[in-house]
Amino acid sequence: MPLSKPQHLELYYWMQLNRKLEDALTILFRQNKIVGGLYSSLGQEAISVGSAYALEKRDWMAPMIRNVGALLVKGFKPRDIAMQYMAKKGSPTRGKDGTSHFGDLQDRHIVSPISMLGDLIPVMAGVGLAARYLGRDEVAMTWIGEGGSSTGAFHEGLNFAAVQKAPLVLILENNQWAYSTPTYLQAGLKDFADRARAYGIPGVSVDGNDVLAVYEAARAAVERARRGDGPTLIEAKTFRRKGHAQHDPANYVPDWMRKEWEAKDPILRFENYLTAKKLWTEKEKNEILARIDRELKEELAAAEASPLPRPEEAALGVYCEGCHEIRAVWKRPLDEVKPPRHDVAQWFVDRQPALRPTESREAVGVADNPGHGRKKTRKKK
Amino acid sequence: MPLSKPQHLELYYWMQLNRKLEDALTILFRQNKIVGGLYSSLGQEAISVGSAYALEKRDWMAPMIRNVGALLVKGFKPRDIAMQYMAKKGSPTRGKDGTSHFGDLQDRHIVSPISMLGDLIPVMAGVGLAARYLGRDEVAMTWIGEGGSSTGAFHEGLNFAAVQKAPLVLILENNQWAYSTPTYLQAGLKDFADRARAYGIPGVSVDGNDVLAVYEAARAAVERARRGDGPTLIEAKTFRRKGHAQHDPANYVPDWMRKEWEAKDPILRFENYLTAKKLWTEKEKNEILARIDRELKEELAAAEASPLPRPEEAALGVYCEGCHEIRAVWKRPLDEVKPPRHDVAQWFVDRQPALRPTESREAVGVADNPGHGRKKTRKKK
Amino acid sequence: MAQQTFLQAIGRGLWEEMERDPAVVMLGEDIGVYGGAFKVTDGFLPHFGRERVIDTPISETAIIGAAVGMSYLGLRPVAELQFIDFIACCFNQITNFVAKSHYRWGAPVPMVIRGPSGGGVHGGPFHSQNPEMYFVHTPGLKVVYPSTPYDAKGLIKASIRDNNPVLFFEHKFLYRRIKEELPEDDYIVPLGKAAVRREGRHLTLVSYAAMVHTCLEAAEQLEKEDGISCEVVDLRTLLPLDRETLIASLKKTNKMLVVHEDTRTGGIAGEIAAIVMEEAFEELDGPLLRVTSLDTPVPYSPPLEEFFLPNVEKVAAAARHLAKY
Amino acid sequence: MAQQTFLQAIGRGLWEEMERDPAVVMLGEDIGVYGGAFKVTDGFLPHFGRERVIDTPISETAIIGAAVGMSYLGLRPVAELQFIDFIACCFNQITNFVAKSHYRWGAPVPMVIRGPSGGGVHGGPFHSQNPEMYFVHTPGLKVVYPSTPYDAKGLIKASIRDNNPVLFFEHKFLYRRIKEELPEDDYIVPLGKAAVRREGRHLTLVSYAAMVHTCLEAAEQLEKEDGISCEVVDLRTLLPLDRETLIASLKKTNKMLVVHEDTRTGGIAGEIAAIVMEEAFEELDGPLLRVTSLDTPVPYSPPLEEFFLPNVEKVAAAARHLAKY
Ligand SMILES: Cc1ncc(C[n+]2csc(CCOP(=O)(O)OP(=O)(O)O)c2C)c(N)n1
Ligand SMILES: Cc1ncc(C[n+]2csc(CCOP(=O)(O)OP(=O)(O)O)c2C)c(N)n1
Ligand SMILES: [Mg+2]
Ligand SMILES: [Mg+2]
Repeated sequence: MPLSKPQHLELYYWMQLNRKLEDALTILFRQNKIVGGLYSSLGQEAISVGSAYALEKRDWMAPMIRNVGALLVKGFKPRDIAMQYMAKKGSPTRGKDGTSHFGDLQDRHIVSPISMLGDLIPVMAGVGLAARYLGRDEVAMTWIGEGGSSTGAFHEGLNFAAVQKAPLVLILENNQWAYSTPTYLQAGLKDFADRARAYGIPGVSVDGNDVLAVYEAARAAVERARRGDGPTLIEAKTFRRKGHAQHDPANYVPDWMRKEWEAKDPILRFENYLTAKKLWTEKEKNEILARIDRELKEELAAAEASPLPRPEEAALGVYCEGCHEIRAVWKRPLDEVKPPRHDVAQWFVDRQPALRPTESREAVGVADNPGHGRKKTRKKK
Repeated sequence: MPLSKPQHLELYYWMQLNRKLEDALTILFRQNKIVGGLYSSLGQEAISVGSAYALEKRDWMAPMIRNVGALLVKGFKPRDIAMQYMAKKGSPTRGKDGTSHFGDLQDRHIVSPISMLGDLIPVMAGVGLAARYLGRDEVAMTWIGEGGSSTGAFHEGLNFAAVQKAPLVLILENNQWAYSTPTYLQAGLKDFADRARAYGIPGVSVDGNDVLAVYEAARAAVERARRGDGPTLIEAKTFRRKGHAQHDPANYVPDWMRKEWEAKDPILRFENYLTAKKLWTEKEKNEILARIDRELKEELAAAEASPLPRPEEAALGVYCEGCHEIRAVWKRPLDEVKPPRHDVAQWFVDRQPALRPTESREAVGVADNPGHGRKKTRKKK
Repeated sequence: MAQQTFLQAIGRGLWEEMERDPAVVMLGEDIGVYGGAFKVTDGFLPHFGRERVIDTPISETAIIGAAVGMSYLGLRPVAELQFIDFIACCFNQITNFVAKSHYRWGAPVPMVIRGPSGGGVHGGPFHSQNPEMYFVHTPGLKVVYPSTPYDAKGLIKASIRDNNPVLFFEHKFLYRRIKEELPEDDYIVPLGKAAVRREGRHLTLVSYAAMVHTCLEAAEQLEKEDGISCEVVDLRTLLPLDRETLIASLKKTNKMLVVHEDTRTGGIAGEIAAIVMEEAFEELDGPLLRVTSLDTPVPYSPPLEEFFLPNVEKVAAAARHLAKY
Repeated sequence: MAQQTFLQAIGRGLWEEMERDPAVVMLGEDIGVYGGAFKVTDGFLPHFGRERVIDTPISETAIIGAAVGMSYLGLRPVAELQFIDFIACCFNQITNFVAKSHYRWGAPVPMVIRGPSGGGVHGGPFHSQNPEMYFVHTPGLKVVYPSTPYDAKGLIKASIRDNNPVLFFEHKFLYRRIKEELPEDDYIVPLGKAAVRREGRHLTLVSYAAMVHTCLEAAEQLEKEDGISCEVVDLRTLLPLDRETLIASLKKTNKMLVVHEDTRTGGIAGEIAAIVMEEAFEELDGPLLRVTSLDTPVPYSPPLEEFFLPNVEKVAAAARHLAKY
């Protein structure tokens, strides 16, 4: 069903919160209150917000460094993000790590990324497969840059997810730059959605500066995944308006390009849309903006108030000494998985066109593939 | 130009030599004269021979474990392969490594593989790029199984080769099994040639049991690479007639499948073709077979005669103590690379449709991409 | 109960844990229908079903990555590497994602990574490696490398029940060469505890995995031929190391010889030397010495590999030298 | 000539080698137009051209693999890893393809792998690592980790001219913090030779990279405040290790303290302890001790990272303890 008016205003709220939080972080950076580098998603807010908004509360996500918006939509507070960047004791990682490198397995169902690009993709495939095995119809979503799509982990992860039909949605943010590297030195592709063709899964390209377009594509992919039809790759075309990080003036980016894309600002566009479609009044808009200012003031004050961690904490937590036990939560009768399963240890080759001699070319992709296992397996569609 | 009659007979000779050598190795294996496992390319001879036959002497190749035929075509002798398997002192690696894990940088232009699947692809991309830089119009060829195409190295290597337009030809031998794993658990693909679509390079599927089809596809790809138009992925569809290695009875392979593929035996098919097309006489055929028997007797005798290496050699050769200096051989005037080059350190964005705002969708692949560098760059085709 | 090989003991341990806890799942290349390259998981697929015994593509990084994700939902995945040598292909996932997860954000990764390791079977440079030290040097992991069927079964079970990522190395030379009668009951062998395999008075031989048997043989010989009484300590777990047992034995014999099949430079003998210096320097009546493989790749040809590996003669010679000291 | 920073010295060394030999080429992420994340190769693209300064996709395995292939045709590629932490992503290519190439089939791989390493700059767990021991434990590689601009320039040049694969670690804490006047001439610093940075009588501090400066500071303090005279040995090359210099210094001071920024367990201090035991046990008037980072990932927050790292106080304290011994 289409989004309601309040939902439209929520999308706007999240995008603005994303942007204004990053504006505030930039000020903190100039005040040397931020430890290490500061990354910006200026101009890419529609992607983080639109895609994360397509998830249910029970669904899983793993953010990349520019997915501040997704972290907010999925329930982290601006103070959490600010404290991460300021390496405070109160941060979700207690100062052990920074930026978007944090998560929450218990409530928000968020997995922490690491710096190495691509690694999250097989991990989130595993999250999705575990949910399926536990009988939970939960979907896993993560993001990757067009640059990160050159990594081996991207390939192994997405290929594995496709074969296993894992409930995974992968948003490829093509912001046209990987640090200083333009797309044509990253891949010989016009549309990075074509990466999907190597795996026999759908790959779609959307306007990443149109929050509704992103939401709709993500929503469809999430539903597809929940149905059990496997992963989708969504390329969201956009542009990185700041440097790779604060230290980078990005002189390698031509001015005309910056200008053209500033004109396509996703928040401006959505504001015009809301006004044109009469989905809000000036008053409502100002209320949202006022609310954001109010909230951010509080949040940042709380973040600044948090002390730095005590030095000795550095020595703690390398191992889990029964400290934090994650238990498997089943949503299916355990009898369904109780051995013996009597799976037949042989391929259903007679039902494997993929295994027929190759000149009879009616081989099929995994999607309609009965696979091996119990005699009565899923019907071909 | 089409192959001459003698060339047809050469192809036949190589395929038969490949098979009969492996038959002989199987006997040695039963006699416990082989160290470790023995791998077979029974039924896949047309791929190794047809593709390697498309290379010039100056071209480069790196074999995989089932590419005995390619090693023979490119100039190694049956004794070399036999001594590798028997771990003899006279083997190309002096017993340090086995199977097809050997090469020859000086004369035959063959790079040794390692066991880790996929690793050769970036390596051979580098070989091709080095040749181009040195002004040598040499092409690099290597092979990978459909299983190996799931590795991260495959992705990183082929993507890099595509971006750099490296003179690389990659033959993907889809023999439908990766050890015990069928294709549908390896990728959700009907044609593994589709892996190429992720890189914007041509991907073609050919009947891997038709030596002429393989040769023609390989030849075209080699010429394309030599022209400077970049890599090609060729999927050769075939079937692994024996187990993964000698120890594996491959009970997981259905009988009907084995039977159907035995009927498609590449050597038998080529014999019928040669006879039907009157490209040989019974006499010529028998001469070839006799020659092979004669040669193999000699070759294997020589291999068996070689002693095992002296134990102390184990300690030698970890480092190159000026022992073996490979020098760069230039085929272009050094002035062409002499600094200063005055390359402009900025992308030719105005000539980078790939970098235009994305709704103007006329982005292009690397092939027509001027890239960055000197003001006067390659014209767009 | 009948005698069980090292390989069967590991298989039984995995089987019992999967019977006990539906959260235990497996993934790896050819582990299901084929039962694994060495048949460790033979028969698992029909019994436990394809949801729990997952045949993967040739993608070590995906195998480890997926296992991490599964562990985040409370499963206890056991990932098989067809040969441990291929662990190099998922090194990043293991050392950066797995090992640092709990420290960085408190997310435990209860998973086991296991695979056939070690040489002596003429597997050549890529099917014979001992990569354990790469992981002993990586905080956040635990590293286990057993030497007997009893330990192998008890340690694989303990590894699966541990809340931390455990690398479980299985020496393929032992797979079918050693047998042992195993108790019927559901026993485990705790991680982090070494075992004294043989009591002795003159010097301590410290080792693990296949080399423990080499040390025991050497000890026999030394006792008989030279009247040298060797204590043999089997480390069993390499990370965390059981310092207590090491130091206790040194205090008794005052001489220590470390034997490992891993290559020499950067092998665990060095770490033990440093620990001994820190904790028991005064106890040393002679230098801590080491017998190890050569600092080379593992050569393929039998005479080369024999020269490369430690053996009873090399251990005995070093022990005699040290005993005289 | 003006003073040059550590970073400039490396850049100059690379520049001169590329000027000298057209077989030297470079590849890495953002090294060309951008000049590298730390600007080490700033200005190289316009001067040497895009054929020799190759901007790659984000594909460490492809970078190393391609470099290997190039080296097989007689080129001398220098591969940059944007941060050395990402070396985990090409671990397989380096340890299995590169390191074993010459031993297996006599194919030398004259290449250099370089990148910003080490902590102290609040880079967090993935931009601060010291992975050197993984490679010191891999036969077939050489490992260099300089501490001064002079050495950095001389060693990068020697590394490029070496016929073996060399891992060249650049401590990013030193990049812009230390300056030095460098000679005009084309000098190199040979691999495999340590340097005595400071003569001393009572004990030897052994270190490398950034910690050498920590040791020198500690030595000053110890001299002044405690009258303890420390010799400071800078290893410079970790593989092969310069045993001669180590043993010579030990024979002089009879006490040794190893300081490394790398984590403790499996760090190089252990290897040095084993070497000392083997070669100079009788020379020890006290245990070889070590001051190292904690056995944890590198934490992000400044107070945590300071607690994690060795520093002058920790070194001085250990030295005093050892001096008293
Ligand atoms: C495996 C790996 N190699 C290199 C890096 C260093 N690095 C961090 S971000 C980045 C560029 C990423 O570009 P892209 O994936 O397009 O994401 P974007 O920054 O544009 O959002 C690079 C090279 C890394 N994090 N991981
Ligand atoms: C990275 C890596 N993982 C696992 C293996 C173990 N292994 C060797 S061959 C093989 C199957 C290869 O199948 P495929 O690529 O289709 O080649 P084929 O054997 O069919 O010729 C496997 C899994 C390996 N060599 N490398
Ligand atoms: Mg990008
Ligand atoms: Mg295959």
